[in-house]
Amino acid sequence: MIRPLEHIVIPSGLIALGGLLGWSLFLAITGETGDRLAEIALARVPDSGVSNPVTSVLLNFRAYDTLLELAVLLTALLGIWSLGAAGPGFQKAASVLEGMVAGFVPLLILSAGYMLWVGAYAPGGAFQAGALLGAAGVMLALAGHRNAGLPSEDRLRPLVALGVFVFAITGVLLAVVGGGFLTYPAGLAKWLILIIETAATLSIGATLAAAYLGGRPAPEHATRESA
Amino acid sequence: MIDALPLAVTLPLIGALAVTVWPAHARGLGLAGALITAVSALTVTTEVWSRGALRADLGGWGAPLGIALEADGLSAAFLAMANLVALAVSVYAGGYFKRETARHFWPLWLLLWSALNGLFLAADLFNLYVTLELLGLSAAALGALTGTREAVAANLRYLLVGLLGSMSYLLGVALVYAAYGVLDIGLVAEAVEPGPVAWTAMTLMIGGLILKAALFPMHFWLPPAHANAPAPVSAALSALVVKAAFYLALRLWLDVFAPVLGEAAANLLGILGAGAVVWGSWRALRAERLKLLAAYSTVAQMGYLFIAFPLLAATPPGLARENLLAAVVLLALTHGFAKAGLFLAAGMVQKTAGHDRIDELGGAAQALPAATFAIGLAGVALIGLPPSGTFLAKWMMLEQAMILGLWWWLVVMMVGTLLAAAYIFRVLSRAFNREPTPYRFVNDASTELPALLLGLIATFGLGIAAQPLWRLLEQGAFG
Amino acid sequence: MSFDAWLPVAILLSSMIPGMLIFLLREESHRLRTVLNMTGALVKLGLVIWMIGGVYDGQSYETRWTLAPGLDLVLSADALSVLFVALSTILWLVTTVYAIGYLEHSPNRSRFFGFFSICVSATVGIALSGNLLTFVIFYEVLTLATYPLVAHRGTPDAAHGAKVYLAYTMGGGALLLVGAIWLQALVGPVEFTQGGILGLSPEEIRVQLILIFFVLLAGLGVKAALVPLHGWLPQAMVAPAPVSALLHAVAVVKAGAFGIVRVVYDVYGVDFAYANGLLLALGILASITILYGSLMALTQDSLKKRLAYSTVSQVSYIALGASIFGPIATIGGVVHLVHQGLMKITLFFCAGNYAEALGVHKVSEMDGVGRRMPWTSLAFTVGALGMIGVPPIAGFVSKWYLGLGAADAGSNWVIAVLVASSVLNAAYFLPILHRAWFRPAPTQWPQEHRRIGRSEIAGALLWPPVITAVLALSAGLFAAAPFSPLEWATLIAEREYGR
Amino acid sequence: MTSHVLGTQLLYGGSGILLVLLGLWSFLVHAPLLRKLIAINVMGAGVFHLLVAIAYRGIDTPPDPVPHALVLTGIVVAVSATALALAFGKRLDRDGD
Repeated sequence: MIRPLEHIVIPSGLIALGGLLGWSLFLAITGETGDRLAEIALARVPDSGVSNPVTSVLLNFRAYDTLLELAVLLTALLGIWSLGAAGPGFQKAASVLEGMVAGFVPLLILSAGYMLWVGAYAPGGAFQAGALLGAAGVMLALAGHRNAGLPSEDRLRPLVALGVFVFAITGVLLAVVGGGFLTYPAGLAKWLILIIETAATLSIGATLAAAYLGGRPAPEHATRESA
Repeated sequence: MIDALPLAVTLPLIGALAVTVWPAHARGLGLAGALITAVSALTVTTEVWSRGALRADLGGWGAPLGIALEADGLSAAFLAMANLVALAVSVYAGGYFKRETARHFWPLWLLLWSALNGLFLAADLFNLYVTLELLGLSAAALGALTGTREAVAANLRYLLVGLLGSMSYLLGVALVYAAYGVLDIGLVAEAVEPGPVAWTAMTLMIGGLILKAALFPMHFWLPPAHANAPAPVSAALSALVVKAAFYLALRLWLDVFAPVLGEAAANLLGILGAGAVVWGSWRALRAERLKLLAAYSTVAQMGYLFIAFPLLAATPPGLARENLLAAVVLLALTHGFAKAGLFLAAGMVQKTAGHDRIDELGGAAQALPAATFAIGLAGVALIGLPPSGTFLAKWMMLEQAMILGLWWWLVVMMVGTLLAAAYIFRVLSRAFNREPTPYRFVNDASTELPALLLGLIATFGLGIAAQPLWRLLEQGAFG
Repeated sequence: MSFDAWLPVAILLSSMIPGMLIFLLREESHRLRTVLNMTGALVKLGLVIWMIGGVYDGQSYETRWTLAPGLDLVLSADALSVLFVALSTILWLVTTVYAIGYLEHSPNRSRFFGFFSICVSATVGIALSGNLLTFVIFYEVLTLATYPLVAHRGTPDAAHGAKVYLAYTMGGGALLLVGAIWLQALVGPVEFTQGGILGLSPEEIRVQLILIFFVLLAGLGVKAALVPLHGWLPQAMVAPAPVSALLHAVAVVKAGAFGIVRVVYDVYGVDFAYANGLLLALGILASITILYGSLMALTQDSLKKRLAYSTVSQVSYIALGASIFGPIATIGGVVHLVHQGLMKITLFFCAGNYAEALGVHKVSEMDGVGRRMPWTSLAFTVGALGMIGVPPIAGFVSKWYLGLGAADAGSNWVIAVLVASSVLNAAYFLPILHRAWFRPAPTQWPQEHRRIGRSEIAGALLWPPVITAVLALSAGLFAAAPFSPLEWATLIAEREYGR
Repeated sequence: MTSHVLGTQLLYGGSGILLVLLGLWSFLVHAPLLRKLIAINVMGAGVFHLLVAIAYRGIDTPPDPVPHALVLTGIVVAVSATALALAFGKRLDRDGD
């Protein structure tokens, strides 16, 4: 049976939209746009404190975007927590899986550290590192660790807030000392970016793992029971 | 001197973090955060008032590489309204939420506030996308705080629709970057030239925004989401969040896509607005629950705002157009105050009565004179009766419509006005009954006074003392 | 700013501020509420007397406040506004006294007196409006302030009456708004100016101006209870007696009638209105209303409803006066603004007293009330005879000038309307007087309240009708005295036709 | 700009648009939450595709870092939104039982 809306109206509308988008894209990239921001950005990378251009953009040129983006991540987690407590979790893993997890988790944490460091001059950075940490948490959760290796709620809260906090406070302090919001002084940029990225990595990892649990972590005593 | 612009965004953010870390002190910390946020944002407005448009290049890079925050008269006006309303909502929430819910409310609320201030001050198209998402996520999470199944379902729908809107907006931004190679609003405005690319980008961006602004017929998600949220959240969602989407659409329309516009596009928005006015008002009249009524009335009021587009498009640049624009802003601001007041007062009535079925509200309405007064004052502004700001705004819009010979907008707006009178008085009439005389005018100061104050601002403040708005809006535009 | 510039605002605020404060009072703060009410009323009276002197000397009072570019709130005083202000101020004072007595021990008095004060403030605002925008603002505020008064009792009847009232007045308000905006779009801000502002308007907008006149007339006609827009008035009778008195004599219907006078004289200008046939249309409408109202009054047994239809009829004398070209009829119409107010408020006070003391609500229950309540009935008699037009009571003066003006303008049919209406007035009032004075009292009244002391009813309820009856009588007897309503109306007519 | 770069940009950008359209179609047509959510993510992937395509400037030229950064930011935002939406859905499922 043909449903007119689903089989005729929407597809034809989408085809028309696609044509319009394709045409616009064609005109846009064949137009006189030159290098867009590429050359400007690449030219300023040496002043940014890091040599990886993407990290320069993320943590320096457009650091404010990144700050708000960390806030978005935190919002999602707080929203998830407001919906209720986490479910009971998975049953305890058998010894083979448990052994693998015991091996992989430290490896992931190590890789995360590497990713964080390498981000300064090669692809990598806080998000990639945070994602690895988060993956470690997910792995623990899948293996039946009730709280995905995360600390109790009291200690988890500062951890997930850390990234935004360090970022925002750095911004405000820099404004107070006179440079302007998130304007790194020459020479300090590298270290400030590293500090912010480290805090962000920890927060991102913790947030992703906590979000995977799907609710507020169980209280301490419950954790102990399951462990 | 520290730049006030980033502070207006960062302070609520830091407040949110403090509440996140110490949830046991959520109320105190939250109120403190609310206060300093409002102070910082109002500082921005007064600075714009006295010194003209402000700009802060974050990171010191400047456009096009860095991101800037900018405040001109338009953003300063919306910023002031949003922060005053948010402050009132905060005071109200301090008395409204019990301990457990307060833990969840305050951090999300301050994050939402941060997103609002960020959105009003942003001068970068991609940064706006991030603030839109922050706004959308925090709003949906707050809306579901009642925890009922209806609330969760409605806000999930809201979240998804919001995401779709953001996606459309982001695609528009990508096209803009592809074609013009910049993201700063001012620079994009310089680069834009009429043509299919600009037209498509505009359609995608403004299309995404009207989805978020719940313009008829894309309003379907709004009534259940706003009606099922806790009262202070409903107030913020209806008064501020949808207005923010409207603000952004207006901003893009005026500052970025002005050369691209055709009257046809403006008329389309106007026609949708007219549909919203009639349909939203009608549904509000038929609503059985007070909060649903208020939510449908939001749909109708967003419609009035979009009727401004065809009027603006048809008015040649000059004094008349500036006055018209100011009238539209006045309309939006008054609606913000009034709608928040209405929802806050409705929340008190609902709490006292234990329900919000309009036909059975007699006792509660009679027992809470201050809340009923707040509903009345807010109602006067929502209907557009004098001496409210909406009355002035509608008068100016309609006068301009008549000067242009576009008399049908007058018909639409008068129909909406009469329907609004009908649904508002349907509620107010419940307060006149044979229940015992109330003992006091104000029963619970921390919740009733904010509602009353918002109603007073909408009805008297912006009606009698709206003149400064004109001066504020003269303070330089973007671009 | 000088005191003169503040005077109109001060007059407005003298009732507005007490009103706002009264809302906040606890229900049992009876004494404080009374003090606030009376202080406001007396202060207002003092200020108005001051203003009357000034206006007479040709002093101009104007407060101007810019709401938005092109939209000014203007409060100013000319002879016409002062007449209406004086009327509402005096009658407010009297009605407040009456209301305090009438509502003793009834619920929700803070709410009642709060809106009562706002209502009077709105009326004064209407009177002092210096342009059409200001008029529209206060016209709508009046609607908002009177709705709670009509709904006050909270019974299903009251709710229904209030709903009907609101539907009519909101619709009227919307029409007035449309007309005002349309007019302003054509000719810019519409300031009330003696002689009108449209005399020199270009020919090509003539048709639109005529259309706008009828839109405005429809908007104002709702409150002025012009047939067929009068339906709310009998319904609104459910309100407490002081409210009915206020609605009928001072505030609502008068606001409509006053607006018609303003629009004819100070917006369109009587020459323009005459030349374009607007006056004739208005005259026909007013005449129909006069006759229809009287006929309907004849059929009512409920006393208040009979009075209500009488109002429908009598208020249109004001519009009728405005519709006849010539200063003499203008005097008759304008002075009736005051005269009708004095007489009608007396009648409503008395109706309230009959209901309060004896439970008498119907004409058929009024046998012998004259001997039972002599003072009230005497006041009632003065009011009723005045309405019929018996000299030397005020109503006679109005009708005399209207008739004279009509003869002067050659509109003999208007005289026929006046005569017919007077006959009808007599037909529905005289039977009441006959019952009251010449029929024996029944053995038992419908619902008699215990007497308080020797007087027929509490002083706060007795004095107001007696005072207004005396005023109605004096307005006729001393019509030629300086500062009498008639003299003042003559001043107004001279200034409007000033040439 | 060489035709090689142009062709590559069009190819990848065009497939981005195709993904957007597929996602939009799925969002409009399918009712279940999970499918709508995946649809949104497919759309997002399409937009990111487009941005990455714009960033390409040839084999030997370093790419434009700005769109890359935008995409990274966009991904985190998309992940956050997806997580929240899934939590909503889970809550609904639990209530439904």
